Amino acid sequence: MSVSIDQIFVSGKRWLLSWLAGAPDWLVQVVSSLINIFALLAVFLTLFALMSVLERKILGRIQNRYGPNRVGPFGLLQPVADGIKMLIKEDIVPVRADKIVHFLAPVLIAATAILALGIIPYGRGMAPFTIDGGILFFFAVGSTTELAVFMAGWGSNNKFSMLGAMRAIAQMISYELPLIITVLPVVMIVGSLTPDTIVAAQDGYAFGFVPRWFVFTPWGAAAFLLFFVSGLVESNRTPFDVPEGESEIVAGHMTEYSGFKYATFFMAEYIGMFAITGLGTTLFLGGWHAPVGVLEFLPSYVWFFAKLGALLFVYIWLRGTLPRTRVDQIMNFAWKFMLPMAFTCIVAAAVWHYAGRGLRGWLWSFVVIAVAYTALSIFLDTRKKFAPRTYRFAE
Amino acid sequence: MSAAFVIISILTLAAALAAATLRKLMHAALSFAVAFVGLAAFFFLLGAEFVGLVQIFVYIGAVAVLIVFTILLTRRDVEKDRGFNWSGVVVTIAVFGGLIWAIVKTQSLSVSAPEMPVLTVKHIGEVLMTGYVWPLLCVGLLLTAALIGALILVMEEKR
Amino acid sequence: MTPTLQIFLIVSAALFCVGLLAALSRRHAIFILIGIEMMLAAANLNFIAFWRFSPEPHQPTGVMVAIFSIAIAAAEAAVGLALVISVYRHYRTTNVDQFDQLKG
Amino acid sequence: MSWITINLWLIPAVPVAISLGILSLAKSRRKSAAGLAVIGQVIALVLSIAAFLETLQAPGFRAVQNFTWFTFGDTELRIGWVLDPLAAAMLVMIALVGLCIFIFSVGYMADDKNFTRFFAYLSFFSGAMLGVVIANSLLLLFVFWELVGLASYLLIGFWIGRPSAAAAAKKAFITTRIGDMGFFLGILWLYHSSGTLLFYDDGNGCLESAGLAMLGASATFIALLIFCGAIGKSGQFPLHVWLPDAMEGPTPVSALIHAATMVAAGVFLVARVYPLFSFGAIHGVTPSLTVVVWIGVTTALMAALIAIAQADIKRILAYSTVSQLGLMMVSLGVGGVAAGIMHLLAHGFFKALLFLGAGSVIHGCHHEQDIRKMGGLRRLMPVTFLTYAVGMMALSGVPLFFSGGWTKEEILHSTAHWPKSHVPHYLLLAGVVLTALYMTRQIIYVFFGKSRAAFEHAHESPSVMTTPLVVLALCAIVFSVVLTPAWPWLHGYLGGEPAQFDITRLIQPMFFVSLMLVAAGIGIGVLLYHRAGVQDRNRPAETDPLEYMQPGLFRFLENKMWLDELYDRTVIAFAAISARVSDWMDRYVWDGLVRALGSLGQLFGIFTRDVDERGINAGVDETMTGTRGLGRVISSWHSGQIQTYLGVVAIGMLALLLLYAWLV
Repeated sequence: MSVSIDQIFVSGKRWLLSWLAGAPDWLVQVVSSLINIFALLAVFLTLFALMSVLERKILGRIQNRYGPNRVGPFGLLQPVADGIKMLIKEDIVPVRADKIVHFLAPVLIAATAILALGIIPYGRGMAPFTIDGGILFFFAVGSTTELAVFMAGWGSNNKFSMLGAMRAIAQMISYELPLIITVLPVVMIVGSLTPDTIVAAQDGYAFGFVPRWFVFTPWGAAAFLLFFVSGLVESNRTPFDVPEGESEIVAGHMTEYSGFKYATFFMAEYIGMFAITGLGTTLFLGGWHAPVGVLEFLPSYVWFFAKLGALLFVYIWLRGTLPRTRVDQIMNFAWKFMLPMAFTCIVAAAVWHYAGRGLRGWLWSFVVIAVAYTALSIFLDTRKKFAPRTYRFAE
Repeated sequence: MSAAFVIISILTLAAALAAATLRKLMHAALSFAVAFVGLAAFFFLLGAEFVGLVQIFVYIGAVAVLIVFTILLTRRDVEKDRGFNWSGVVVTIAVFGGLIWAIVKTQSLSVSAPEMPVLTVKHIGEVLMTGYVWPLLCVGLLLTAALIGALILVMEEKR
Repeated sequence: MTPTLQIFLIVSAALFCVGLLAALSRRHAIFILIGIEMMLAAANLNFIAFWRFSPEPHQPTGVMVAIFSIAIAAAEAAVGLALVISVYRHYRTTNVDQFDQLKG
Repeated sequence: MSWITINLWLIPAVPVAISLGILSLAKSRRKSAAGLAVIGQVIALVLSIAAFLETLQAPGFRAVQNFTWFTFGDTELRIGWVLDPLAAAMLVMIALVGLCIFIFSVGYMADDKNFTRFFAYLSFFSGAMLGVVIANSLLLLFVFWELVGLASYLLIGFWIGRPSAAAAAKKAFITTRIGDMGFFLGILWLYHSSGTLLFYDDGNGCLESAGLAMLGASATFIALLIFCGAIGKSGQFPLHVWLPDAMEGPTPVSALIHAATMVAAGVFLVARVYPLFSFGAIHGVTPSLTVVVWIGVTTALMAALIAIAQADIKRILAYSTVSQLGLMMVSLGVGGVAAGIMHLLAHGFFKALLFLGAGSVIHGCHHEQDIRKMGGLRRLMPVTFLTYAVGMMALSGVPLFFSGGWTKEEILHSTAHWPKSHVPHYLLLAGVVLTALYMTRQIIYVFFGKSRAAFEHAHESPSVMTTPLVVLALCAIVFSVVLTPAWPWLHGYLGGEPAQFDITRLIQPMFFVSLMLVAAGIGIGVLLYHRAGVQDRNRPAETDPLEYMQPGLFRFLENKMWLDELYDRTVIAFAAISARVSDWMDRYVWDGLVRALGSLGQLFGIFTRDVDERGINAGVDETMTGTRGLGRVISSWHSGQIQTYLGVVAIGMLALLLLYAWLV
């Protein structure tokens, strides 16, 4: 019975496809992918709406006030109202703007964000698209976001936008390295770039009760923390939201956007957030596996979305708690701490593997991580040294 | 395969042509990116998924961004209109003709693709780590050197 | 009709020539870089195509070469753009016609 | 073959490596420099003790490790290292004393600006010295020997600022070089006649029966030549003059190099190649050994006499060192090898102790070295005083508790039974008295009475300096346990036969004799000097009692028997004259020749210049103008237009393409 519930979406899709039995092969393919896409959009747009209102309510709680509570029961219909407002607003395009680029930017950014969702397995056998090397796909698509942001900044010929775009790209590029390098240990240990395989590799329990998720190994834990922080940066969330720091540059690269385009940016940001957290869940938190053996009767996608929700809650929590960091602090942190630690994670994973993936490996890799961490925290000097600019090979 | 091929090739070549001829540098750079997406699509079409992904990853994620950054940093005279060197066009057309002629002339090229097992990333990784490990190391060295060189070239020196 | 090797080669030749065009006939240094990148990419396309159409595609030589050349192209782009920037700082222009003296 | 015997080379290698490390440090890294040096010494000590324990396992233990250094033609040069009781005992002594001295100098050199350099040199020296000890090839030994000489040169001249120091360094270097010349000749001769320089090479070494048999009669001369080296290094009679001057170096250096280890290297050398000396001996007497004995006796007595009349605290010790070395030489010469080495070891401890004590005194008195200005320091620096007293008694050979006493007694024993003559024996007895005498004089001057110059502000040295003193003092006492005739363990260990305990042998006639002699020496000393420095009737305070009694004799001794002056008159004068002669030759004879040749060359030059200008240049100029024109043309192609270049490349590619198409 639980199996049928678990597989309900898969079987539903199969049922839908069974209508065009005998149709040419390409048609079936197109239809099935269309089904996937619709399912994705439906789920995640709802999630986006829900998230936007929940975020506001939770922030409200944290700041000791009620969140939105006027529209609908507990203000749950707030996003609908916002959507309508956005739709009927005038779409302003600056005169000096580069029209085409200005128009294309939100489209591209949304497209990439949604594409990235495609490879995550949401449940047992529920990955919309299974590409060999899906992780690489994720990052390939994710790296396109930078271009979109740049287009936004450049297209709306405005210094605030440009500055915002520059900041965004700078920090995105800097944190893309730790992001990817922290994924490497998992890939190394599993020996595959396919998300399904990675999830499958985290099946089962050590000593019967500790799930074999990678987050429970020292290197995994460290990598997960690094990944999480990088994810925060990639999705421009506090404390790393300098690109759209209202108090400094109006709204960063989104300054000149209004109405539905702005809404698109907004959505794209949230969806990017979902994608990153989903990947994190897949890589480190055991994907759709249940944390405890007895709870396995609950369907897999429930577990996946539970973990996703937990991570998202942490995002909101951080946003409600932490102040904004300075640009140079972000950069220093990326290059002087995150990157070395990420490499250390690789080493630690190798140690864990060659010490036999048991307790011994656990201890040894822990030692590696601890040593590197203490060394960095002792010898690191992240103070900004201000100095006059001079160039060696110019002027 | 053929329909996809036609679409992709048209897209790619059009984008490439735009990249080569557009007046506004930024547009050119963006269409350059598009052209490379098309190229990646070609690679997918030819069953080299990994290369396609790497192509997108490197060119869109890194090179295109670098180019637009450079455009930004050298913006002062980007918008200025500058002449077009027609002799170059002549040479290009000549080379194109020569190439096409050579390709069409050689009969042995008109073969169609043989059946082949899908090329997994795992396989590529194994080959990379066994047969091609020295080239891999050399490329790593080269990239490091390039990184350092580029940094030194544009470095802000602290006094 | 399924595309033969020839057609792929023609496409890549076209791409190559577009790159050559960009490299030869545009004045802006960045265009030259773009052109060179395109030519390299065309070469990659050739490699992949030859690998795919070769009698034994199970040994991925062409793929390897393509991967390496992509890496090298990336390095080349980085250095090239850095050069463009520092040259720009020096001459205050990116018009290649004016980079015609060695003394700086 | 255990680990240590195979890796014996580590013992010298570690300090040398460390010294290089220190040299690479910045001048300001004083702490790390000292720390490194001490650590290196500790490592060396630990390894040495390991080696020592290794040798205990069997009487007459010997482990040899040889390998080929390089090959020229078909002859290959082999070097190696040897571990036997002799080497092991030396290793431990050197490493231990070295460690103490290193620690001491941390305090002594505390406010020197070249601190790091000092420690670099010091550990370099200690490494080289340890190398000398373990070398199993005369060549290797010679190499380390010279390195030791170099280190000593550097350290004597450590305070380059003082001209006297520089002069002393030069003197030491050159004087020892004279001896080393003989040594080197000996090596060559040895290699020529025996074909090997290895000491022990399972039967074929130059010290083993087969090798010796090859030498035959030449053994004597070889031995004497090698002995020249020993004379130079350990300041024996004709070449002893450098050692007292070497006291210009910092006191720890004097303690380590010029008292404990390097100067003993000569004795060690003789002991090492003893088979060469004793080859073909008729009951224990060979010509070479006889020479050794007489030189030793002369040195011992002469130095002891000079020591009486010296006023510089360190010079006194230096001369006593010389005389003790002479004593050891005698002991070796008369066949008491074990006795000589035992005295060498014991002397290493207590002489280092004395020097360090002197150093501490000098440090306390702000670098005053004249004993006549000191006095009454007993109360001001008690620790130094006690340890110094221990050293003094050990040196002057007070029996029963102090190592020096036993070894000296042993030596006297062996001299007593020398068949050739008894003169050396009696002279040595006189030497013992003199030793006790001058030590008493010194200690009374320095520590007793009331202080003469204003040294109320003299202070006890910091513990970093006093601790080594205490350690060495304990060594000087405890060491005697293994020396007593009742249980001559060390004797047996060196000689290679087990020692059995027998209390009856403790007390022997020689014991009383030496007791009396020492008592006599000290008594005379007290009598003479108890009022020294005090205003006596019609004797001014600063004049020495002996000087008051025997001015001429005192003058004679005080000026080191005019030996330096003698050398100045003879050797150096000769050198100077020959230099002047050759200078004249050079100036007037050779120079003239050269000038003549030069003018010839000038003439030729003038001729060729004409040829050049008229003939060749014109042609060359033509060519050049042609080339320049061509260059102008070609350089106009290099417009610096990237796109032009690219276009040309493209055209070239097109051409190749067409060529291909045409060929296919």
